[in-house]
Amino acid sequence: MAPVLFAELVAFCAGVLLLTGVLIVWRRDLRAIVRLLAVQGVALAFLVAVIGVEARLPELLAVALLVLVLKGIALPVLLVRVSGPAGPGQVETPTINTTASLISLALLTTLAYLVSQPLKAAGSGPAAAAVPIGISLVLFGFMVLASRRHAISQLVGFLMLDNGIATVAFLIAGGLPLVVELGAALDILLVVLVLQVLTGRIRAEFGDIDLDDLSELRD
Amino acid sequence: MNAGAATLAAVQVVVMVVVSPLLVGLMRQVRARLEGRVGAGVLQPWRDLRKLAIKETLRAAGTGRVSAVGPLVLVVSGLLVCVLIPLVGAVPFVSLPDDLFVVVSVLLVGTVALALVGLDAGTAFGGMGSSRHMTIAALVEPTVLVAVYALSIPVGSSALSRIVVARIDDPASVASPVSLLALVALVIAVVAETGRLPVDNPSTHLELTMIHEAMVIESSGRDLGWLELGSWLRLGALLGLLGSLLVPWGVAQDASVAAVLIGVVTLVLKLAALGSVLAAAEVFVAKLRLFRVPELLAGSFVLAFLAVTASYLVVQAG
Amino acid sequence: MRGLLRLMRAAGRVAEPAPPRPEGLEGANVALGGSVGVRHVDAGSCNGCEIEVAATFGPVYDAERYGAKLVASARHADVVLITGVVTRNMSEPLRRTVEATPNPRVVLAVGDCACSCGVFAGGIGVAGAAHDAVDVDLAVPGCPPEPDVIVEALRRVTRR
Amino acid sequence: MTQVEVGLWAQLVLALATVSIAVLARPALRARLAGSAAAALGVAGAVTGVIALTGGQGRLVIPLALPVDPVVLSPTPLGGFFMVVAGAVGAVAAVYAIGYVHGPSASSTSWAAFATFLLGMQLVPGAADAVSFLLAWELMAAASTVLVLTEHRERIEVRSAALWYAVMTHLSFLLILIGFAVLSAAGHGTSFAAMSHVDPESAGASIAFVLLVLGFATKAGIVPMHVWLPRAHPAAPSHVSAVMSAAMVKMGVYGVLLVVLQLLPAGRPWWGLVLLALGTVSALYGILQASVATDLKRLLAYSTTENVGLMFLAIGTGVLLRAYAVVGPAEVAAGTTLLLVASHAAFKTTLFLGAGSVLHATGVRDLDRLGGLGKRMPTTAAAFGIGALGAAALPITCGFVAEWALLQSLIHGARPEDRLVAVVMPLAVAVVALTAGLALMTFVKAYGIAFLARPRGPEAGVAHEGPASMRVALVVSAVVVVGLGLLPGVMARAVVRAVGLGGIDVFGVSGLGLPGVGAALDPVALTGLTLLVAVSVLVVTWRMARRRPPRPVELAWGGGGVRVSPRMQYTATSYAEPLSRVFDDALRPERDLEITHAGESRYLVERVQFRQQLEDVVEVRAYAPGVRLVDRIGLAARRLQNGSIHRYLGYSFVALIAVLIVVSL
Repeated sequence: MAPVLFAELVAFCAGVLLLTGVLIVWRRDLRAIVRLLAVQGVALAFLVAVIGVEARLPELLAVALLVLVLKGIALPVLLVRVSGPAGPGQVETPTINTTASLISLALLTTLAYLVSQPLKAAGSGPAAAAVPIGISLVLFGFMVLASRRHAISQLVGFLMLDNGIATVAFLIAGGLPLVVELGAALDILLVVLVLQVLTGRIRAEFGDIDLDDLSELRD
Repeated sequence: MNAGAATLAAVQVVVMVVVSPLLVGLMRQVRARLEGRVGAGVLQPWRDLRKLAIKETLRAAGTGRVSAVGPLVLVVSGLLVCVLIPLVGAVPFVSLPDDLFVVVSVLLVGTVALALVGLDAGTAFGGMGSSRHMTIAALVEPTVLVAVYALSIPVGSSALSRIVVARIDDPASVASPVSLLALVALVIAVVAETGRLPVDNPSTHLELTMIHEAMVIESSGRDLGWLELGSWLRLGALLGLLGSLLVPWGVAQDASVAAVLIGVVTLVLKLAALGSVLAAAEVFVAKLRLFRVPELLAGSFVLAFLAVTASYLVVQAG
Repeated sequence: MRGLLRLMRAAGRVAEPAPPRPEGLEGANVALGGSVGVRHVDAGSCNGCEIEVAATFGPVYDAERYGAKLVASARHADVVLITGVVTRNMSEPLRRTVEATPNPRVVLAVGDCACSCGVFAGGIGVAGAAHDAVDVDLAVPGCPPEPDVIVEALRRVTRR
Repeated sequence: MTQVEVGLWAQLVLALATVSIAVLARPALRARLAGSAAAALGVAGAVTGVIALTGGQGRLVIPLALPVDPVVLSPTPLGGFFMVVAGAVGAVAAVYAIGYVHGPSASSTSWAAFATFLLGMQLVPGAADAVSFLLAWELMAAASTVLVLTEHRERIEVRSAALWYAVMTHLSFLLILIGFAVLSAAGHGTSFAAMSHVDPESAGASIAFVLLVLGFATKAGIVPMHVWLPRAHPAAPSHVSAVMSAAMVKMGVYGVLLVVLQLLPAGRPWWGLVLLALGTVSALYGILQASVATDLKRLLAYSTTENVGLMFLAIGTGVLLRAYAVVGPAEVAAGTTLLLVASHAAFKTTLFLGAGSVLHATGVRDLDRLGGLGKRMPTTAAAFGIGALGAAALPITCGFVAEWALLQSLIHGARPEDRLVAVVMPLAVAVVALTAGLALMTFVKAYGIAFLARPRGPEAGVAHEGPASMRVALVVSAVVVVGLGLLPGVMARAVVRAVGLGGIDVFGVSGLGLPGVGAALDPVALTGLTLLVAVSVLVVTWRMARRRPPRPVELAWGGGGVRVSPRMQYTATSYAEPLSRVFDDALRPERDLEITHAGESRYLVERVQFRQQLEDVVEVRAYAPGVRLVDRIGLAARRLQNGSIHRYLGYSFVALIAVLIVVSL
């Protein structure tokens, strides 16, 4: 694959990842967020595939397929089912208002750029240049996790965090060894299942799955 | 050496036992004459003692052995102080230096005995007198120790006899600011310790103002006799100490008959002079409120402390 | 200070010359030998006698010169000097005070009230005269008695 | 195996024996068996101490399973002196405990803890290096905490007292640990020998000195770290508080002496001043609080603070004078510390055992409800009286000899050429004098109110003397108080060998001579003179008593009042009231007066209620704010954790960013 094409494809995928990250933070509607997460999963899979082709590593293509199936399709479907019969129609009121969170996104991205110098030195070529995007995805995921009230959006934040880590891994070292990748995937699956039980229990208790009700549980 | 000290000690005890009641008699007589009264005569204390000897001794049910033993301890401590303090002669026992702290401790044994007799009576007056007496004794002790400490610095030893002998050899030190400050502090301390006027009024009848009298209120007959004699001995000994420090000449430095005779005569004269001056001063002074007494004692302590620091300046300059 | 000194020198001796010595009271007090502690008990007096007793121990009559002395506690006393009629409340304390005085002791009743109830005879609060409560050795009549009569009674006890 | 090693082994075996007896023996026999075994342990300790004191060498290495190096025991003469003191006190207290223990204090745990406690106090002076010293120190602390807790089920305040005690003891352990660490770092080795090569002028030495002195001062109960002492002593059973006050507190003094004499001998002048300052403040403050205390054991505990203050004052004088090359009085001052240690151990044991038997007989510690025990408990009254004489430093007791020596060293220590010493010495004399005066007042009050006149409460009326073992222990300790007072020569020899300096030796038959200062004291001669003088008085009194025997009378003279009831007598509070008024600003008594008027008129009073509360000013001013501050920090910390997930996630988010920033720097 021509290096220029490779660079452009990598940049394109990174751009899509970053865009979906920003949109997830921006949007309030849960259904839209889950769809954006699915898009992010597909973009990640495509990125992995591109790297696999560039580095001529067949197993990377297998991993890309795994990522596509897991993050592109399986998890979003699970999320939709988890959000219950009413469907993820509710609107989320995050703890930080939208403008403040967008501005903090900008700050986090600059921070990601500043911080990723040592990581960039580890990688080489255009892939390494996209590492800050991965890190900013991680920071976005964390912010969503910390600032959203709704169980589902917290889950989305957690998954975005995981996507960010996977992106960085793939960009630098051509992907994690398969075993680690599988392990990480299983963990995420477990987390989702636990959260599914948790949200079911919260709904039975409080009627809706707003995590702030949990704070009444202290003495 | 001890033989000389023994004779001097014996002489001192005999003289003080005879003289101290007369001293008190003289003080009452001086005071009476200044108040225009005729007064009961100098021998009245001896008549009191003789009467108390034949009077009946009553022991209340609540009191224990302390009411009987206490007066004896007070008299014995009074006699011991008369032995230890250089009154007639300044020749100490070899094995028993009349050290400042030993003398003060023997005095304090008497104070404690008197306080316990007061407490054992089991009445409100006894407890009140004993509590006030011990409070004042506790506050007086720093003054006494620091004052005699100031006098001991030029001499280099805290044995009273060596201080007196050193003052005889060096008359200038008697008039030095150090000894004047120390002696004024010592006078206030002696007045407080023996319960004379500014601190305690010996001839009061109002129980609530008493300190010394309140402790002996329950004792009668023989006990009261010993308590009175013990207190008079302490007063005589302390005034004798003041006399020996203020006017050291005449204190015998060896046990020869002539020196002892001179010693006895000068002692009696000194006691008479000091006693009448004290009695005369008492006429002009009213009793201090009990909680103003600590201020007086604090003042006397500051004088003693200044004496110590002054003695350094003098020694430096000298 | 200077004023007091001048006053002392001007006053000089205030006490009057001592009258001749009366003959002593017989009985156990012979051994007192010129030293007598007087414990004054006001058993219900109108204070007339108190003023005279105070004058007795004052500078002019000066009972101290004969060896008498006011003392605070009955334990130290040889003479219990009772003034005033014995009221109901004071009869028990009076009896206790005389009993608390060690022997040999003399009970001296001063004033008509103490000797024979005087003007208060028959009063509702009155328990009687001194001799009804305790046995009286010496009595000094008069309402109030002159200080020199009290001094003369005291001298019979001190024998000086 | 030298004699010292045999002695040490004997102690270890006896301790194990006592513990096993305590656990296995039937309750009826336990007290007697465990008590005698503990007494044997004490005696063994004392004997080993004597051998070590008289120059016996010995080194015992006990390998421990822990990866830390083994416990090394080789007592120096100084250590030997303290082993004698701790052993003797332990033995007397064990004998006393046989008769005294009842209820929880007779349980197997408390006997086992008592044995470990005695063993710990023997190992501390015997330790030869920092590690074994700290192990023994912790053993002693742990055992004594258990003992303080014995009666926690019966009285609630015992728990808070034990808490205070445990916290303060381990605060002192921490300070000592750091101090030894600094020293061993400077001296390149944890053994005391290695540490003694540290140059005293270096900064490390000064830091270590301050840490070690603060640590040992906390254990010794020096103001302002004394707060646990008046709480722990009333809480612990009497035989334990006797051992704690007479022996355990001395381990703090031993520590300071160890630092000043062995580890950093040529100290700097300001070291002496620090010790002097601590000593004077503790002596004055301790005796002031003791003079107004009404709880008998609290009074004795504060008097321990005073005596330890005097010991620190003596050590401080020694260091200060040696720093200014005034050798004579400096040696006397160092020797005087050990005289004070021995005399305080003797009379404080007597006093605490006496207080214990009063508590055993009446169940009451409050002086205001005692009284008239002299006739009902003659042995305790006599022993407590002798102990009180010792504490008040009156003649023919060991307290008098020690205080006399202290004053001699202070009086002769003043050298005009140095301005600082010239001012400090007279101040020290004044403080010692005022302390002696107040001690006099305190013990006249303690003895007079508890044992004389009439019982003020119902419990004191039915008091009776304790069992034989308590009386034996009381008599033995009282005899020691008078014995050491009459024959101080015995102590002089031991002190000279323990301190390794001159300054004190035997004078005449058994008197105490201070050649360095040119003073001497022979109590036997003083007693002889007293008897000679007293003979004439006794003969006169005997003749008069025969002619006119005293007549018993039913009522005391209370101003002719009809009912002279025991409640009209002076109590401990009223006895100390003038003092609390004189030292008002130091004691800060809280007084409140409630007058309820009858009806509306201001002049008719229905009821007047006066309440006086004497708090420990140091505790109220320093510790209470400290505890409140810690509470506030605790509350603030609780707000951090308020159950909101977002807040927790926010913390980790901030942490992640911080890490990233730091990594990139």
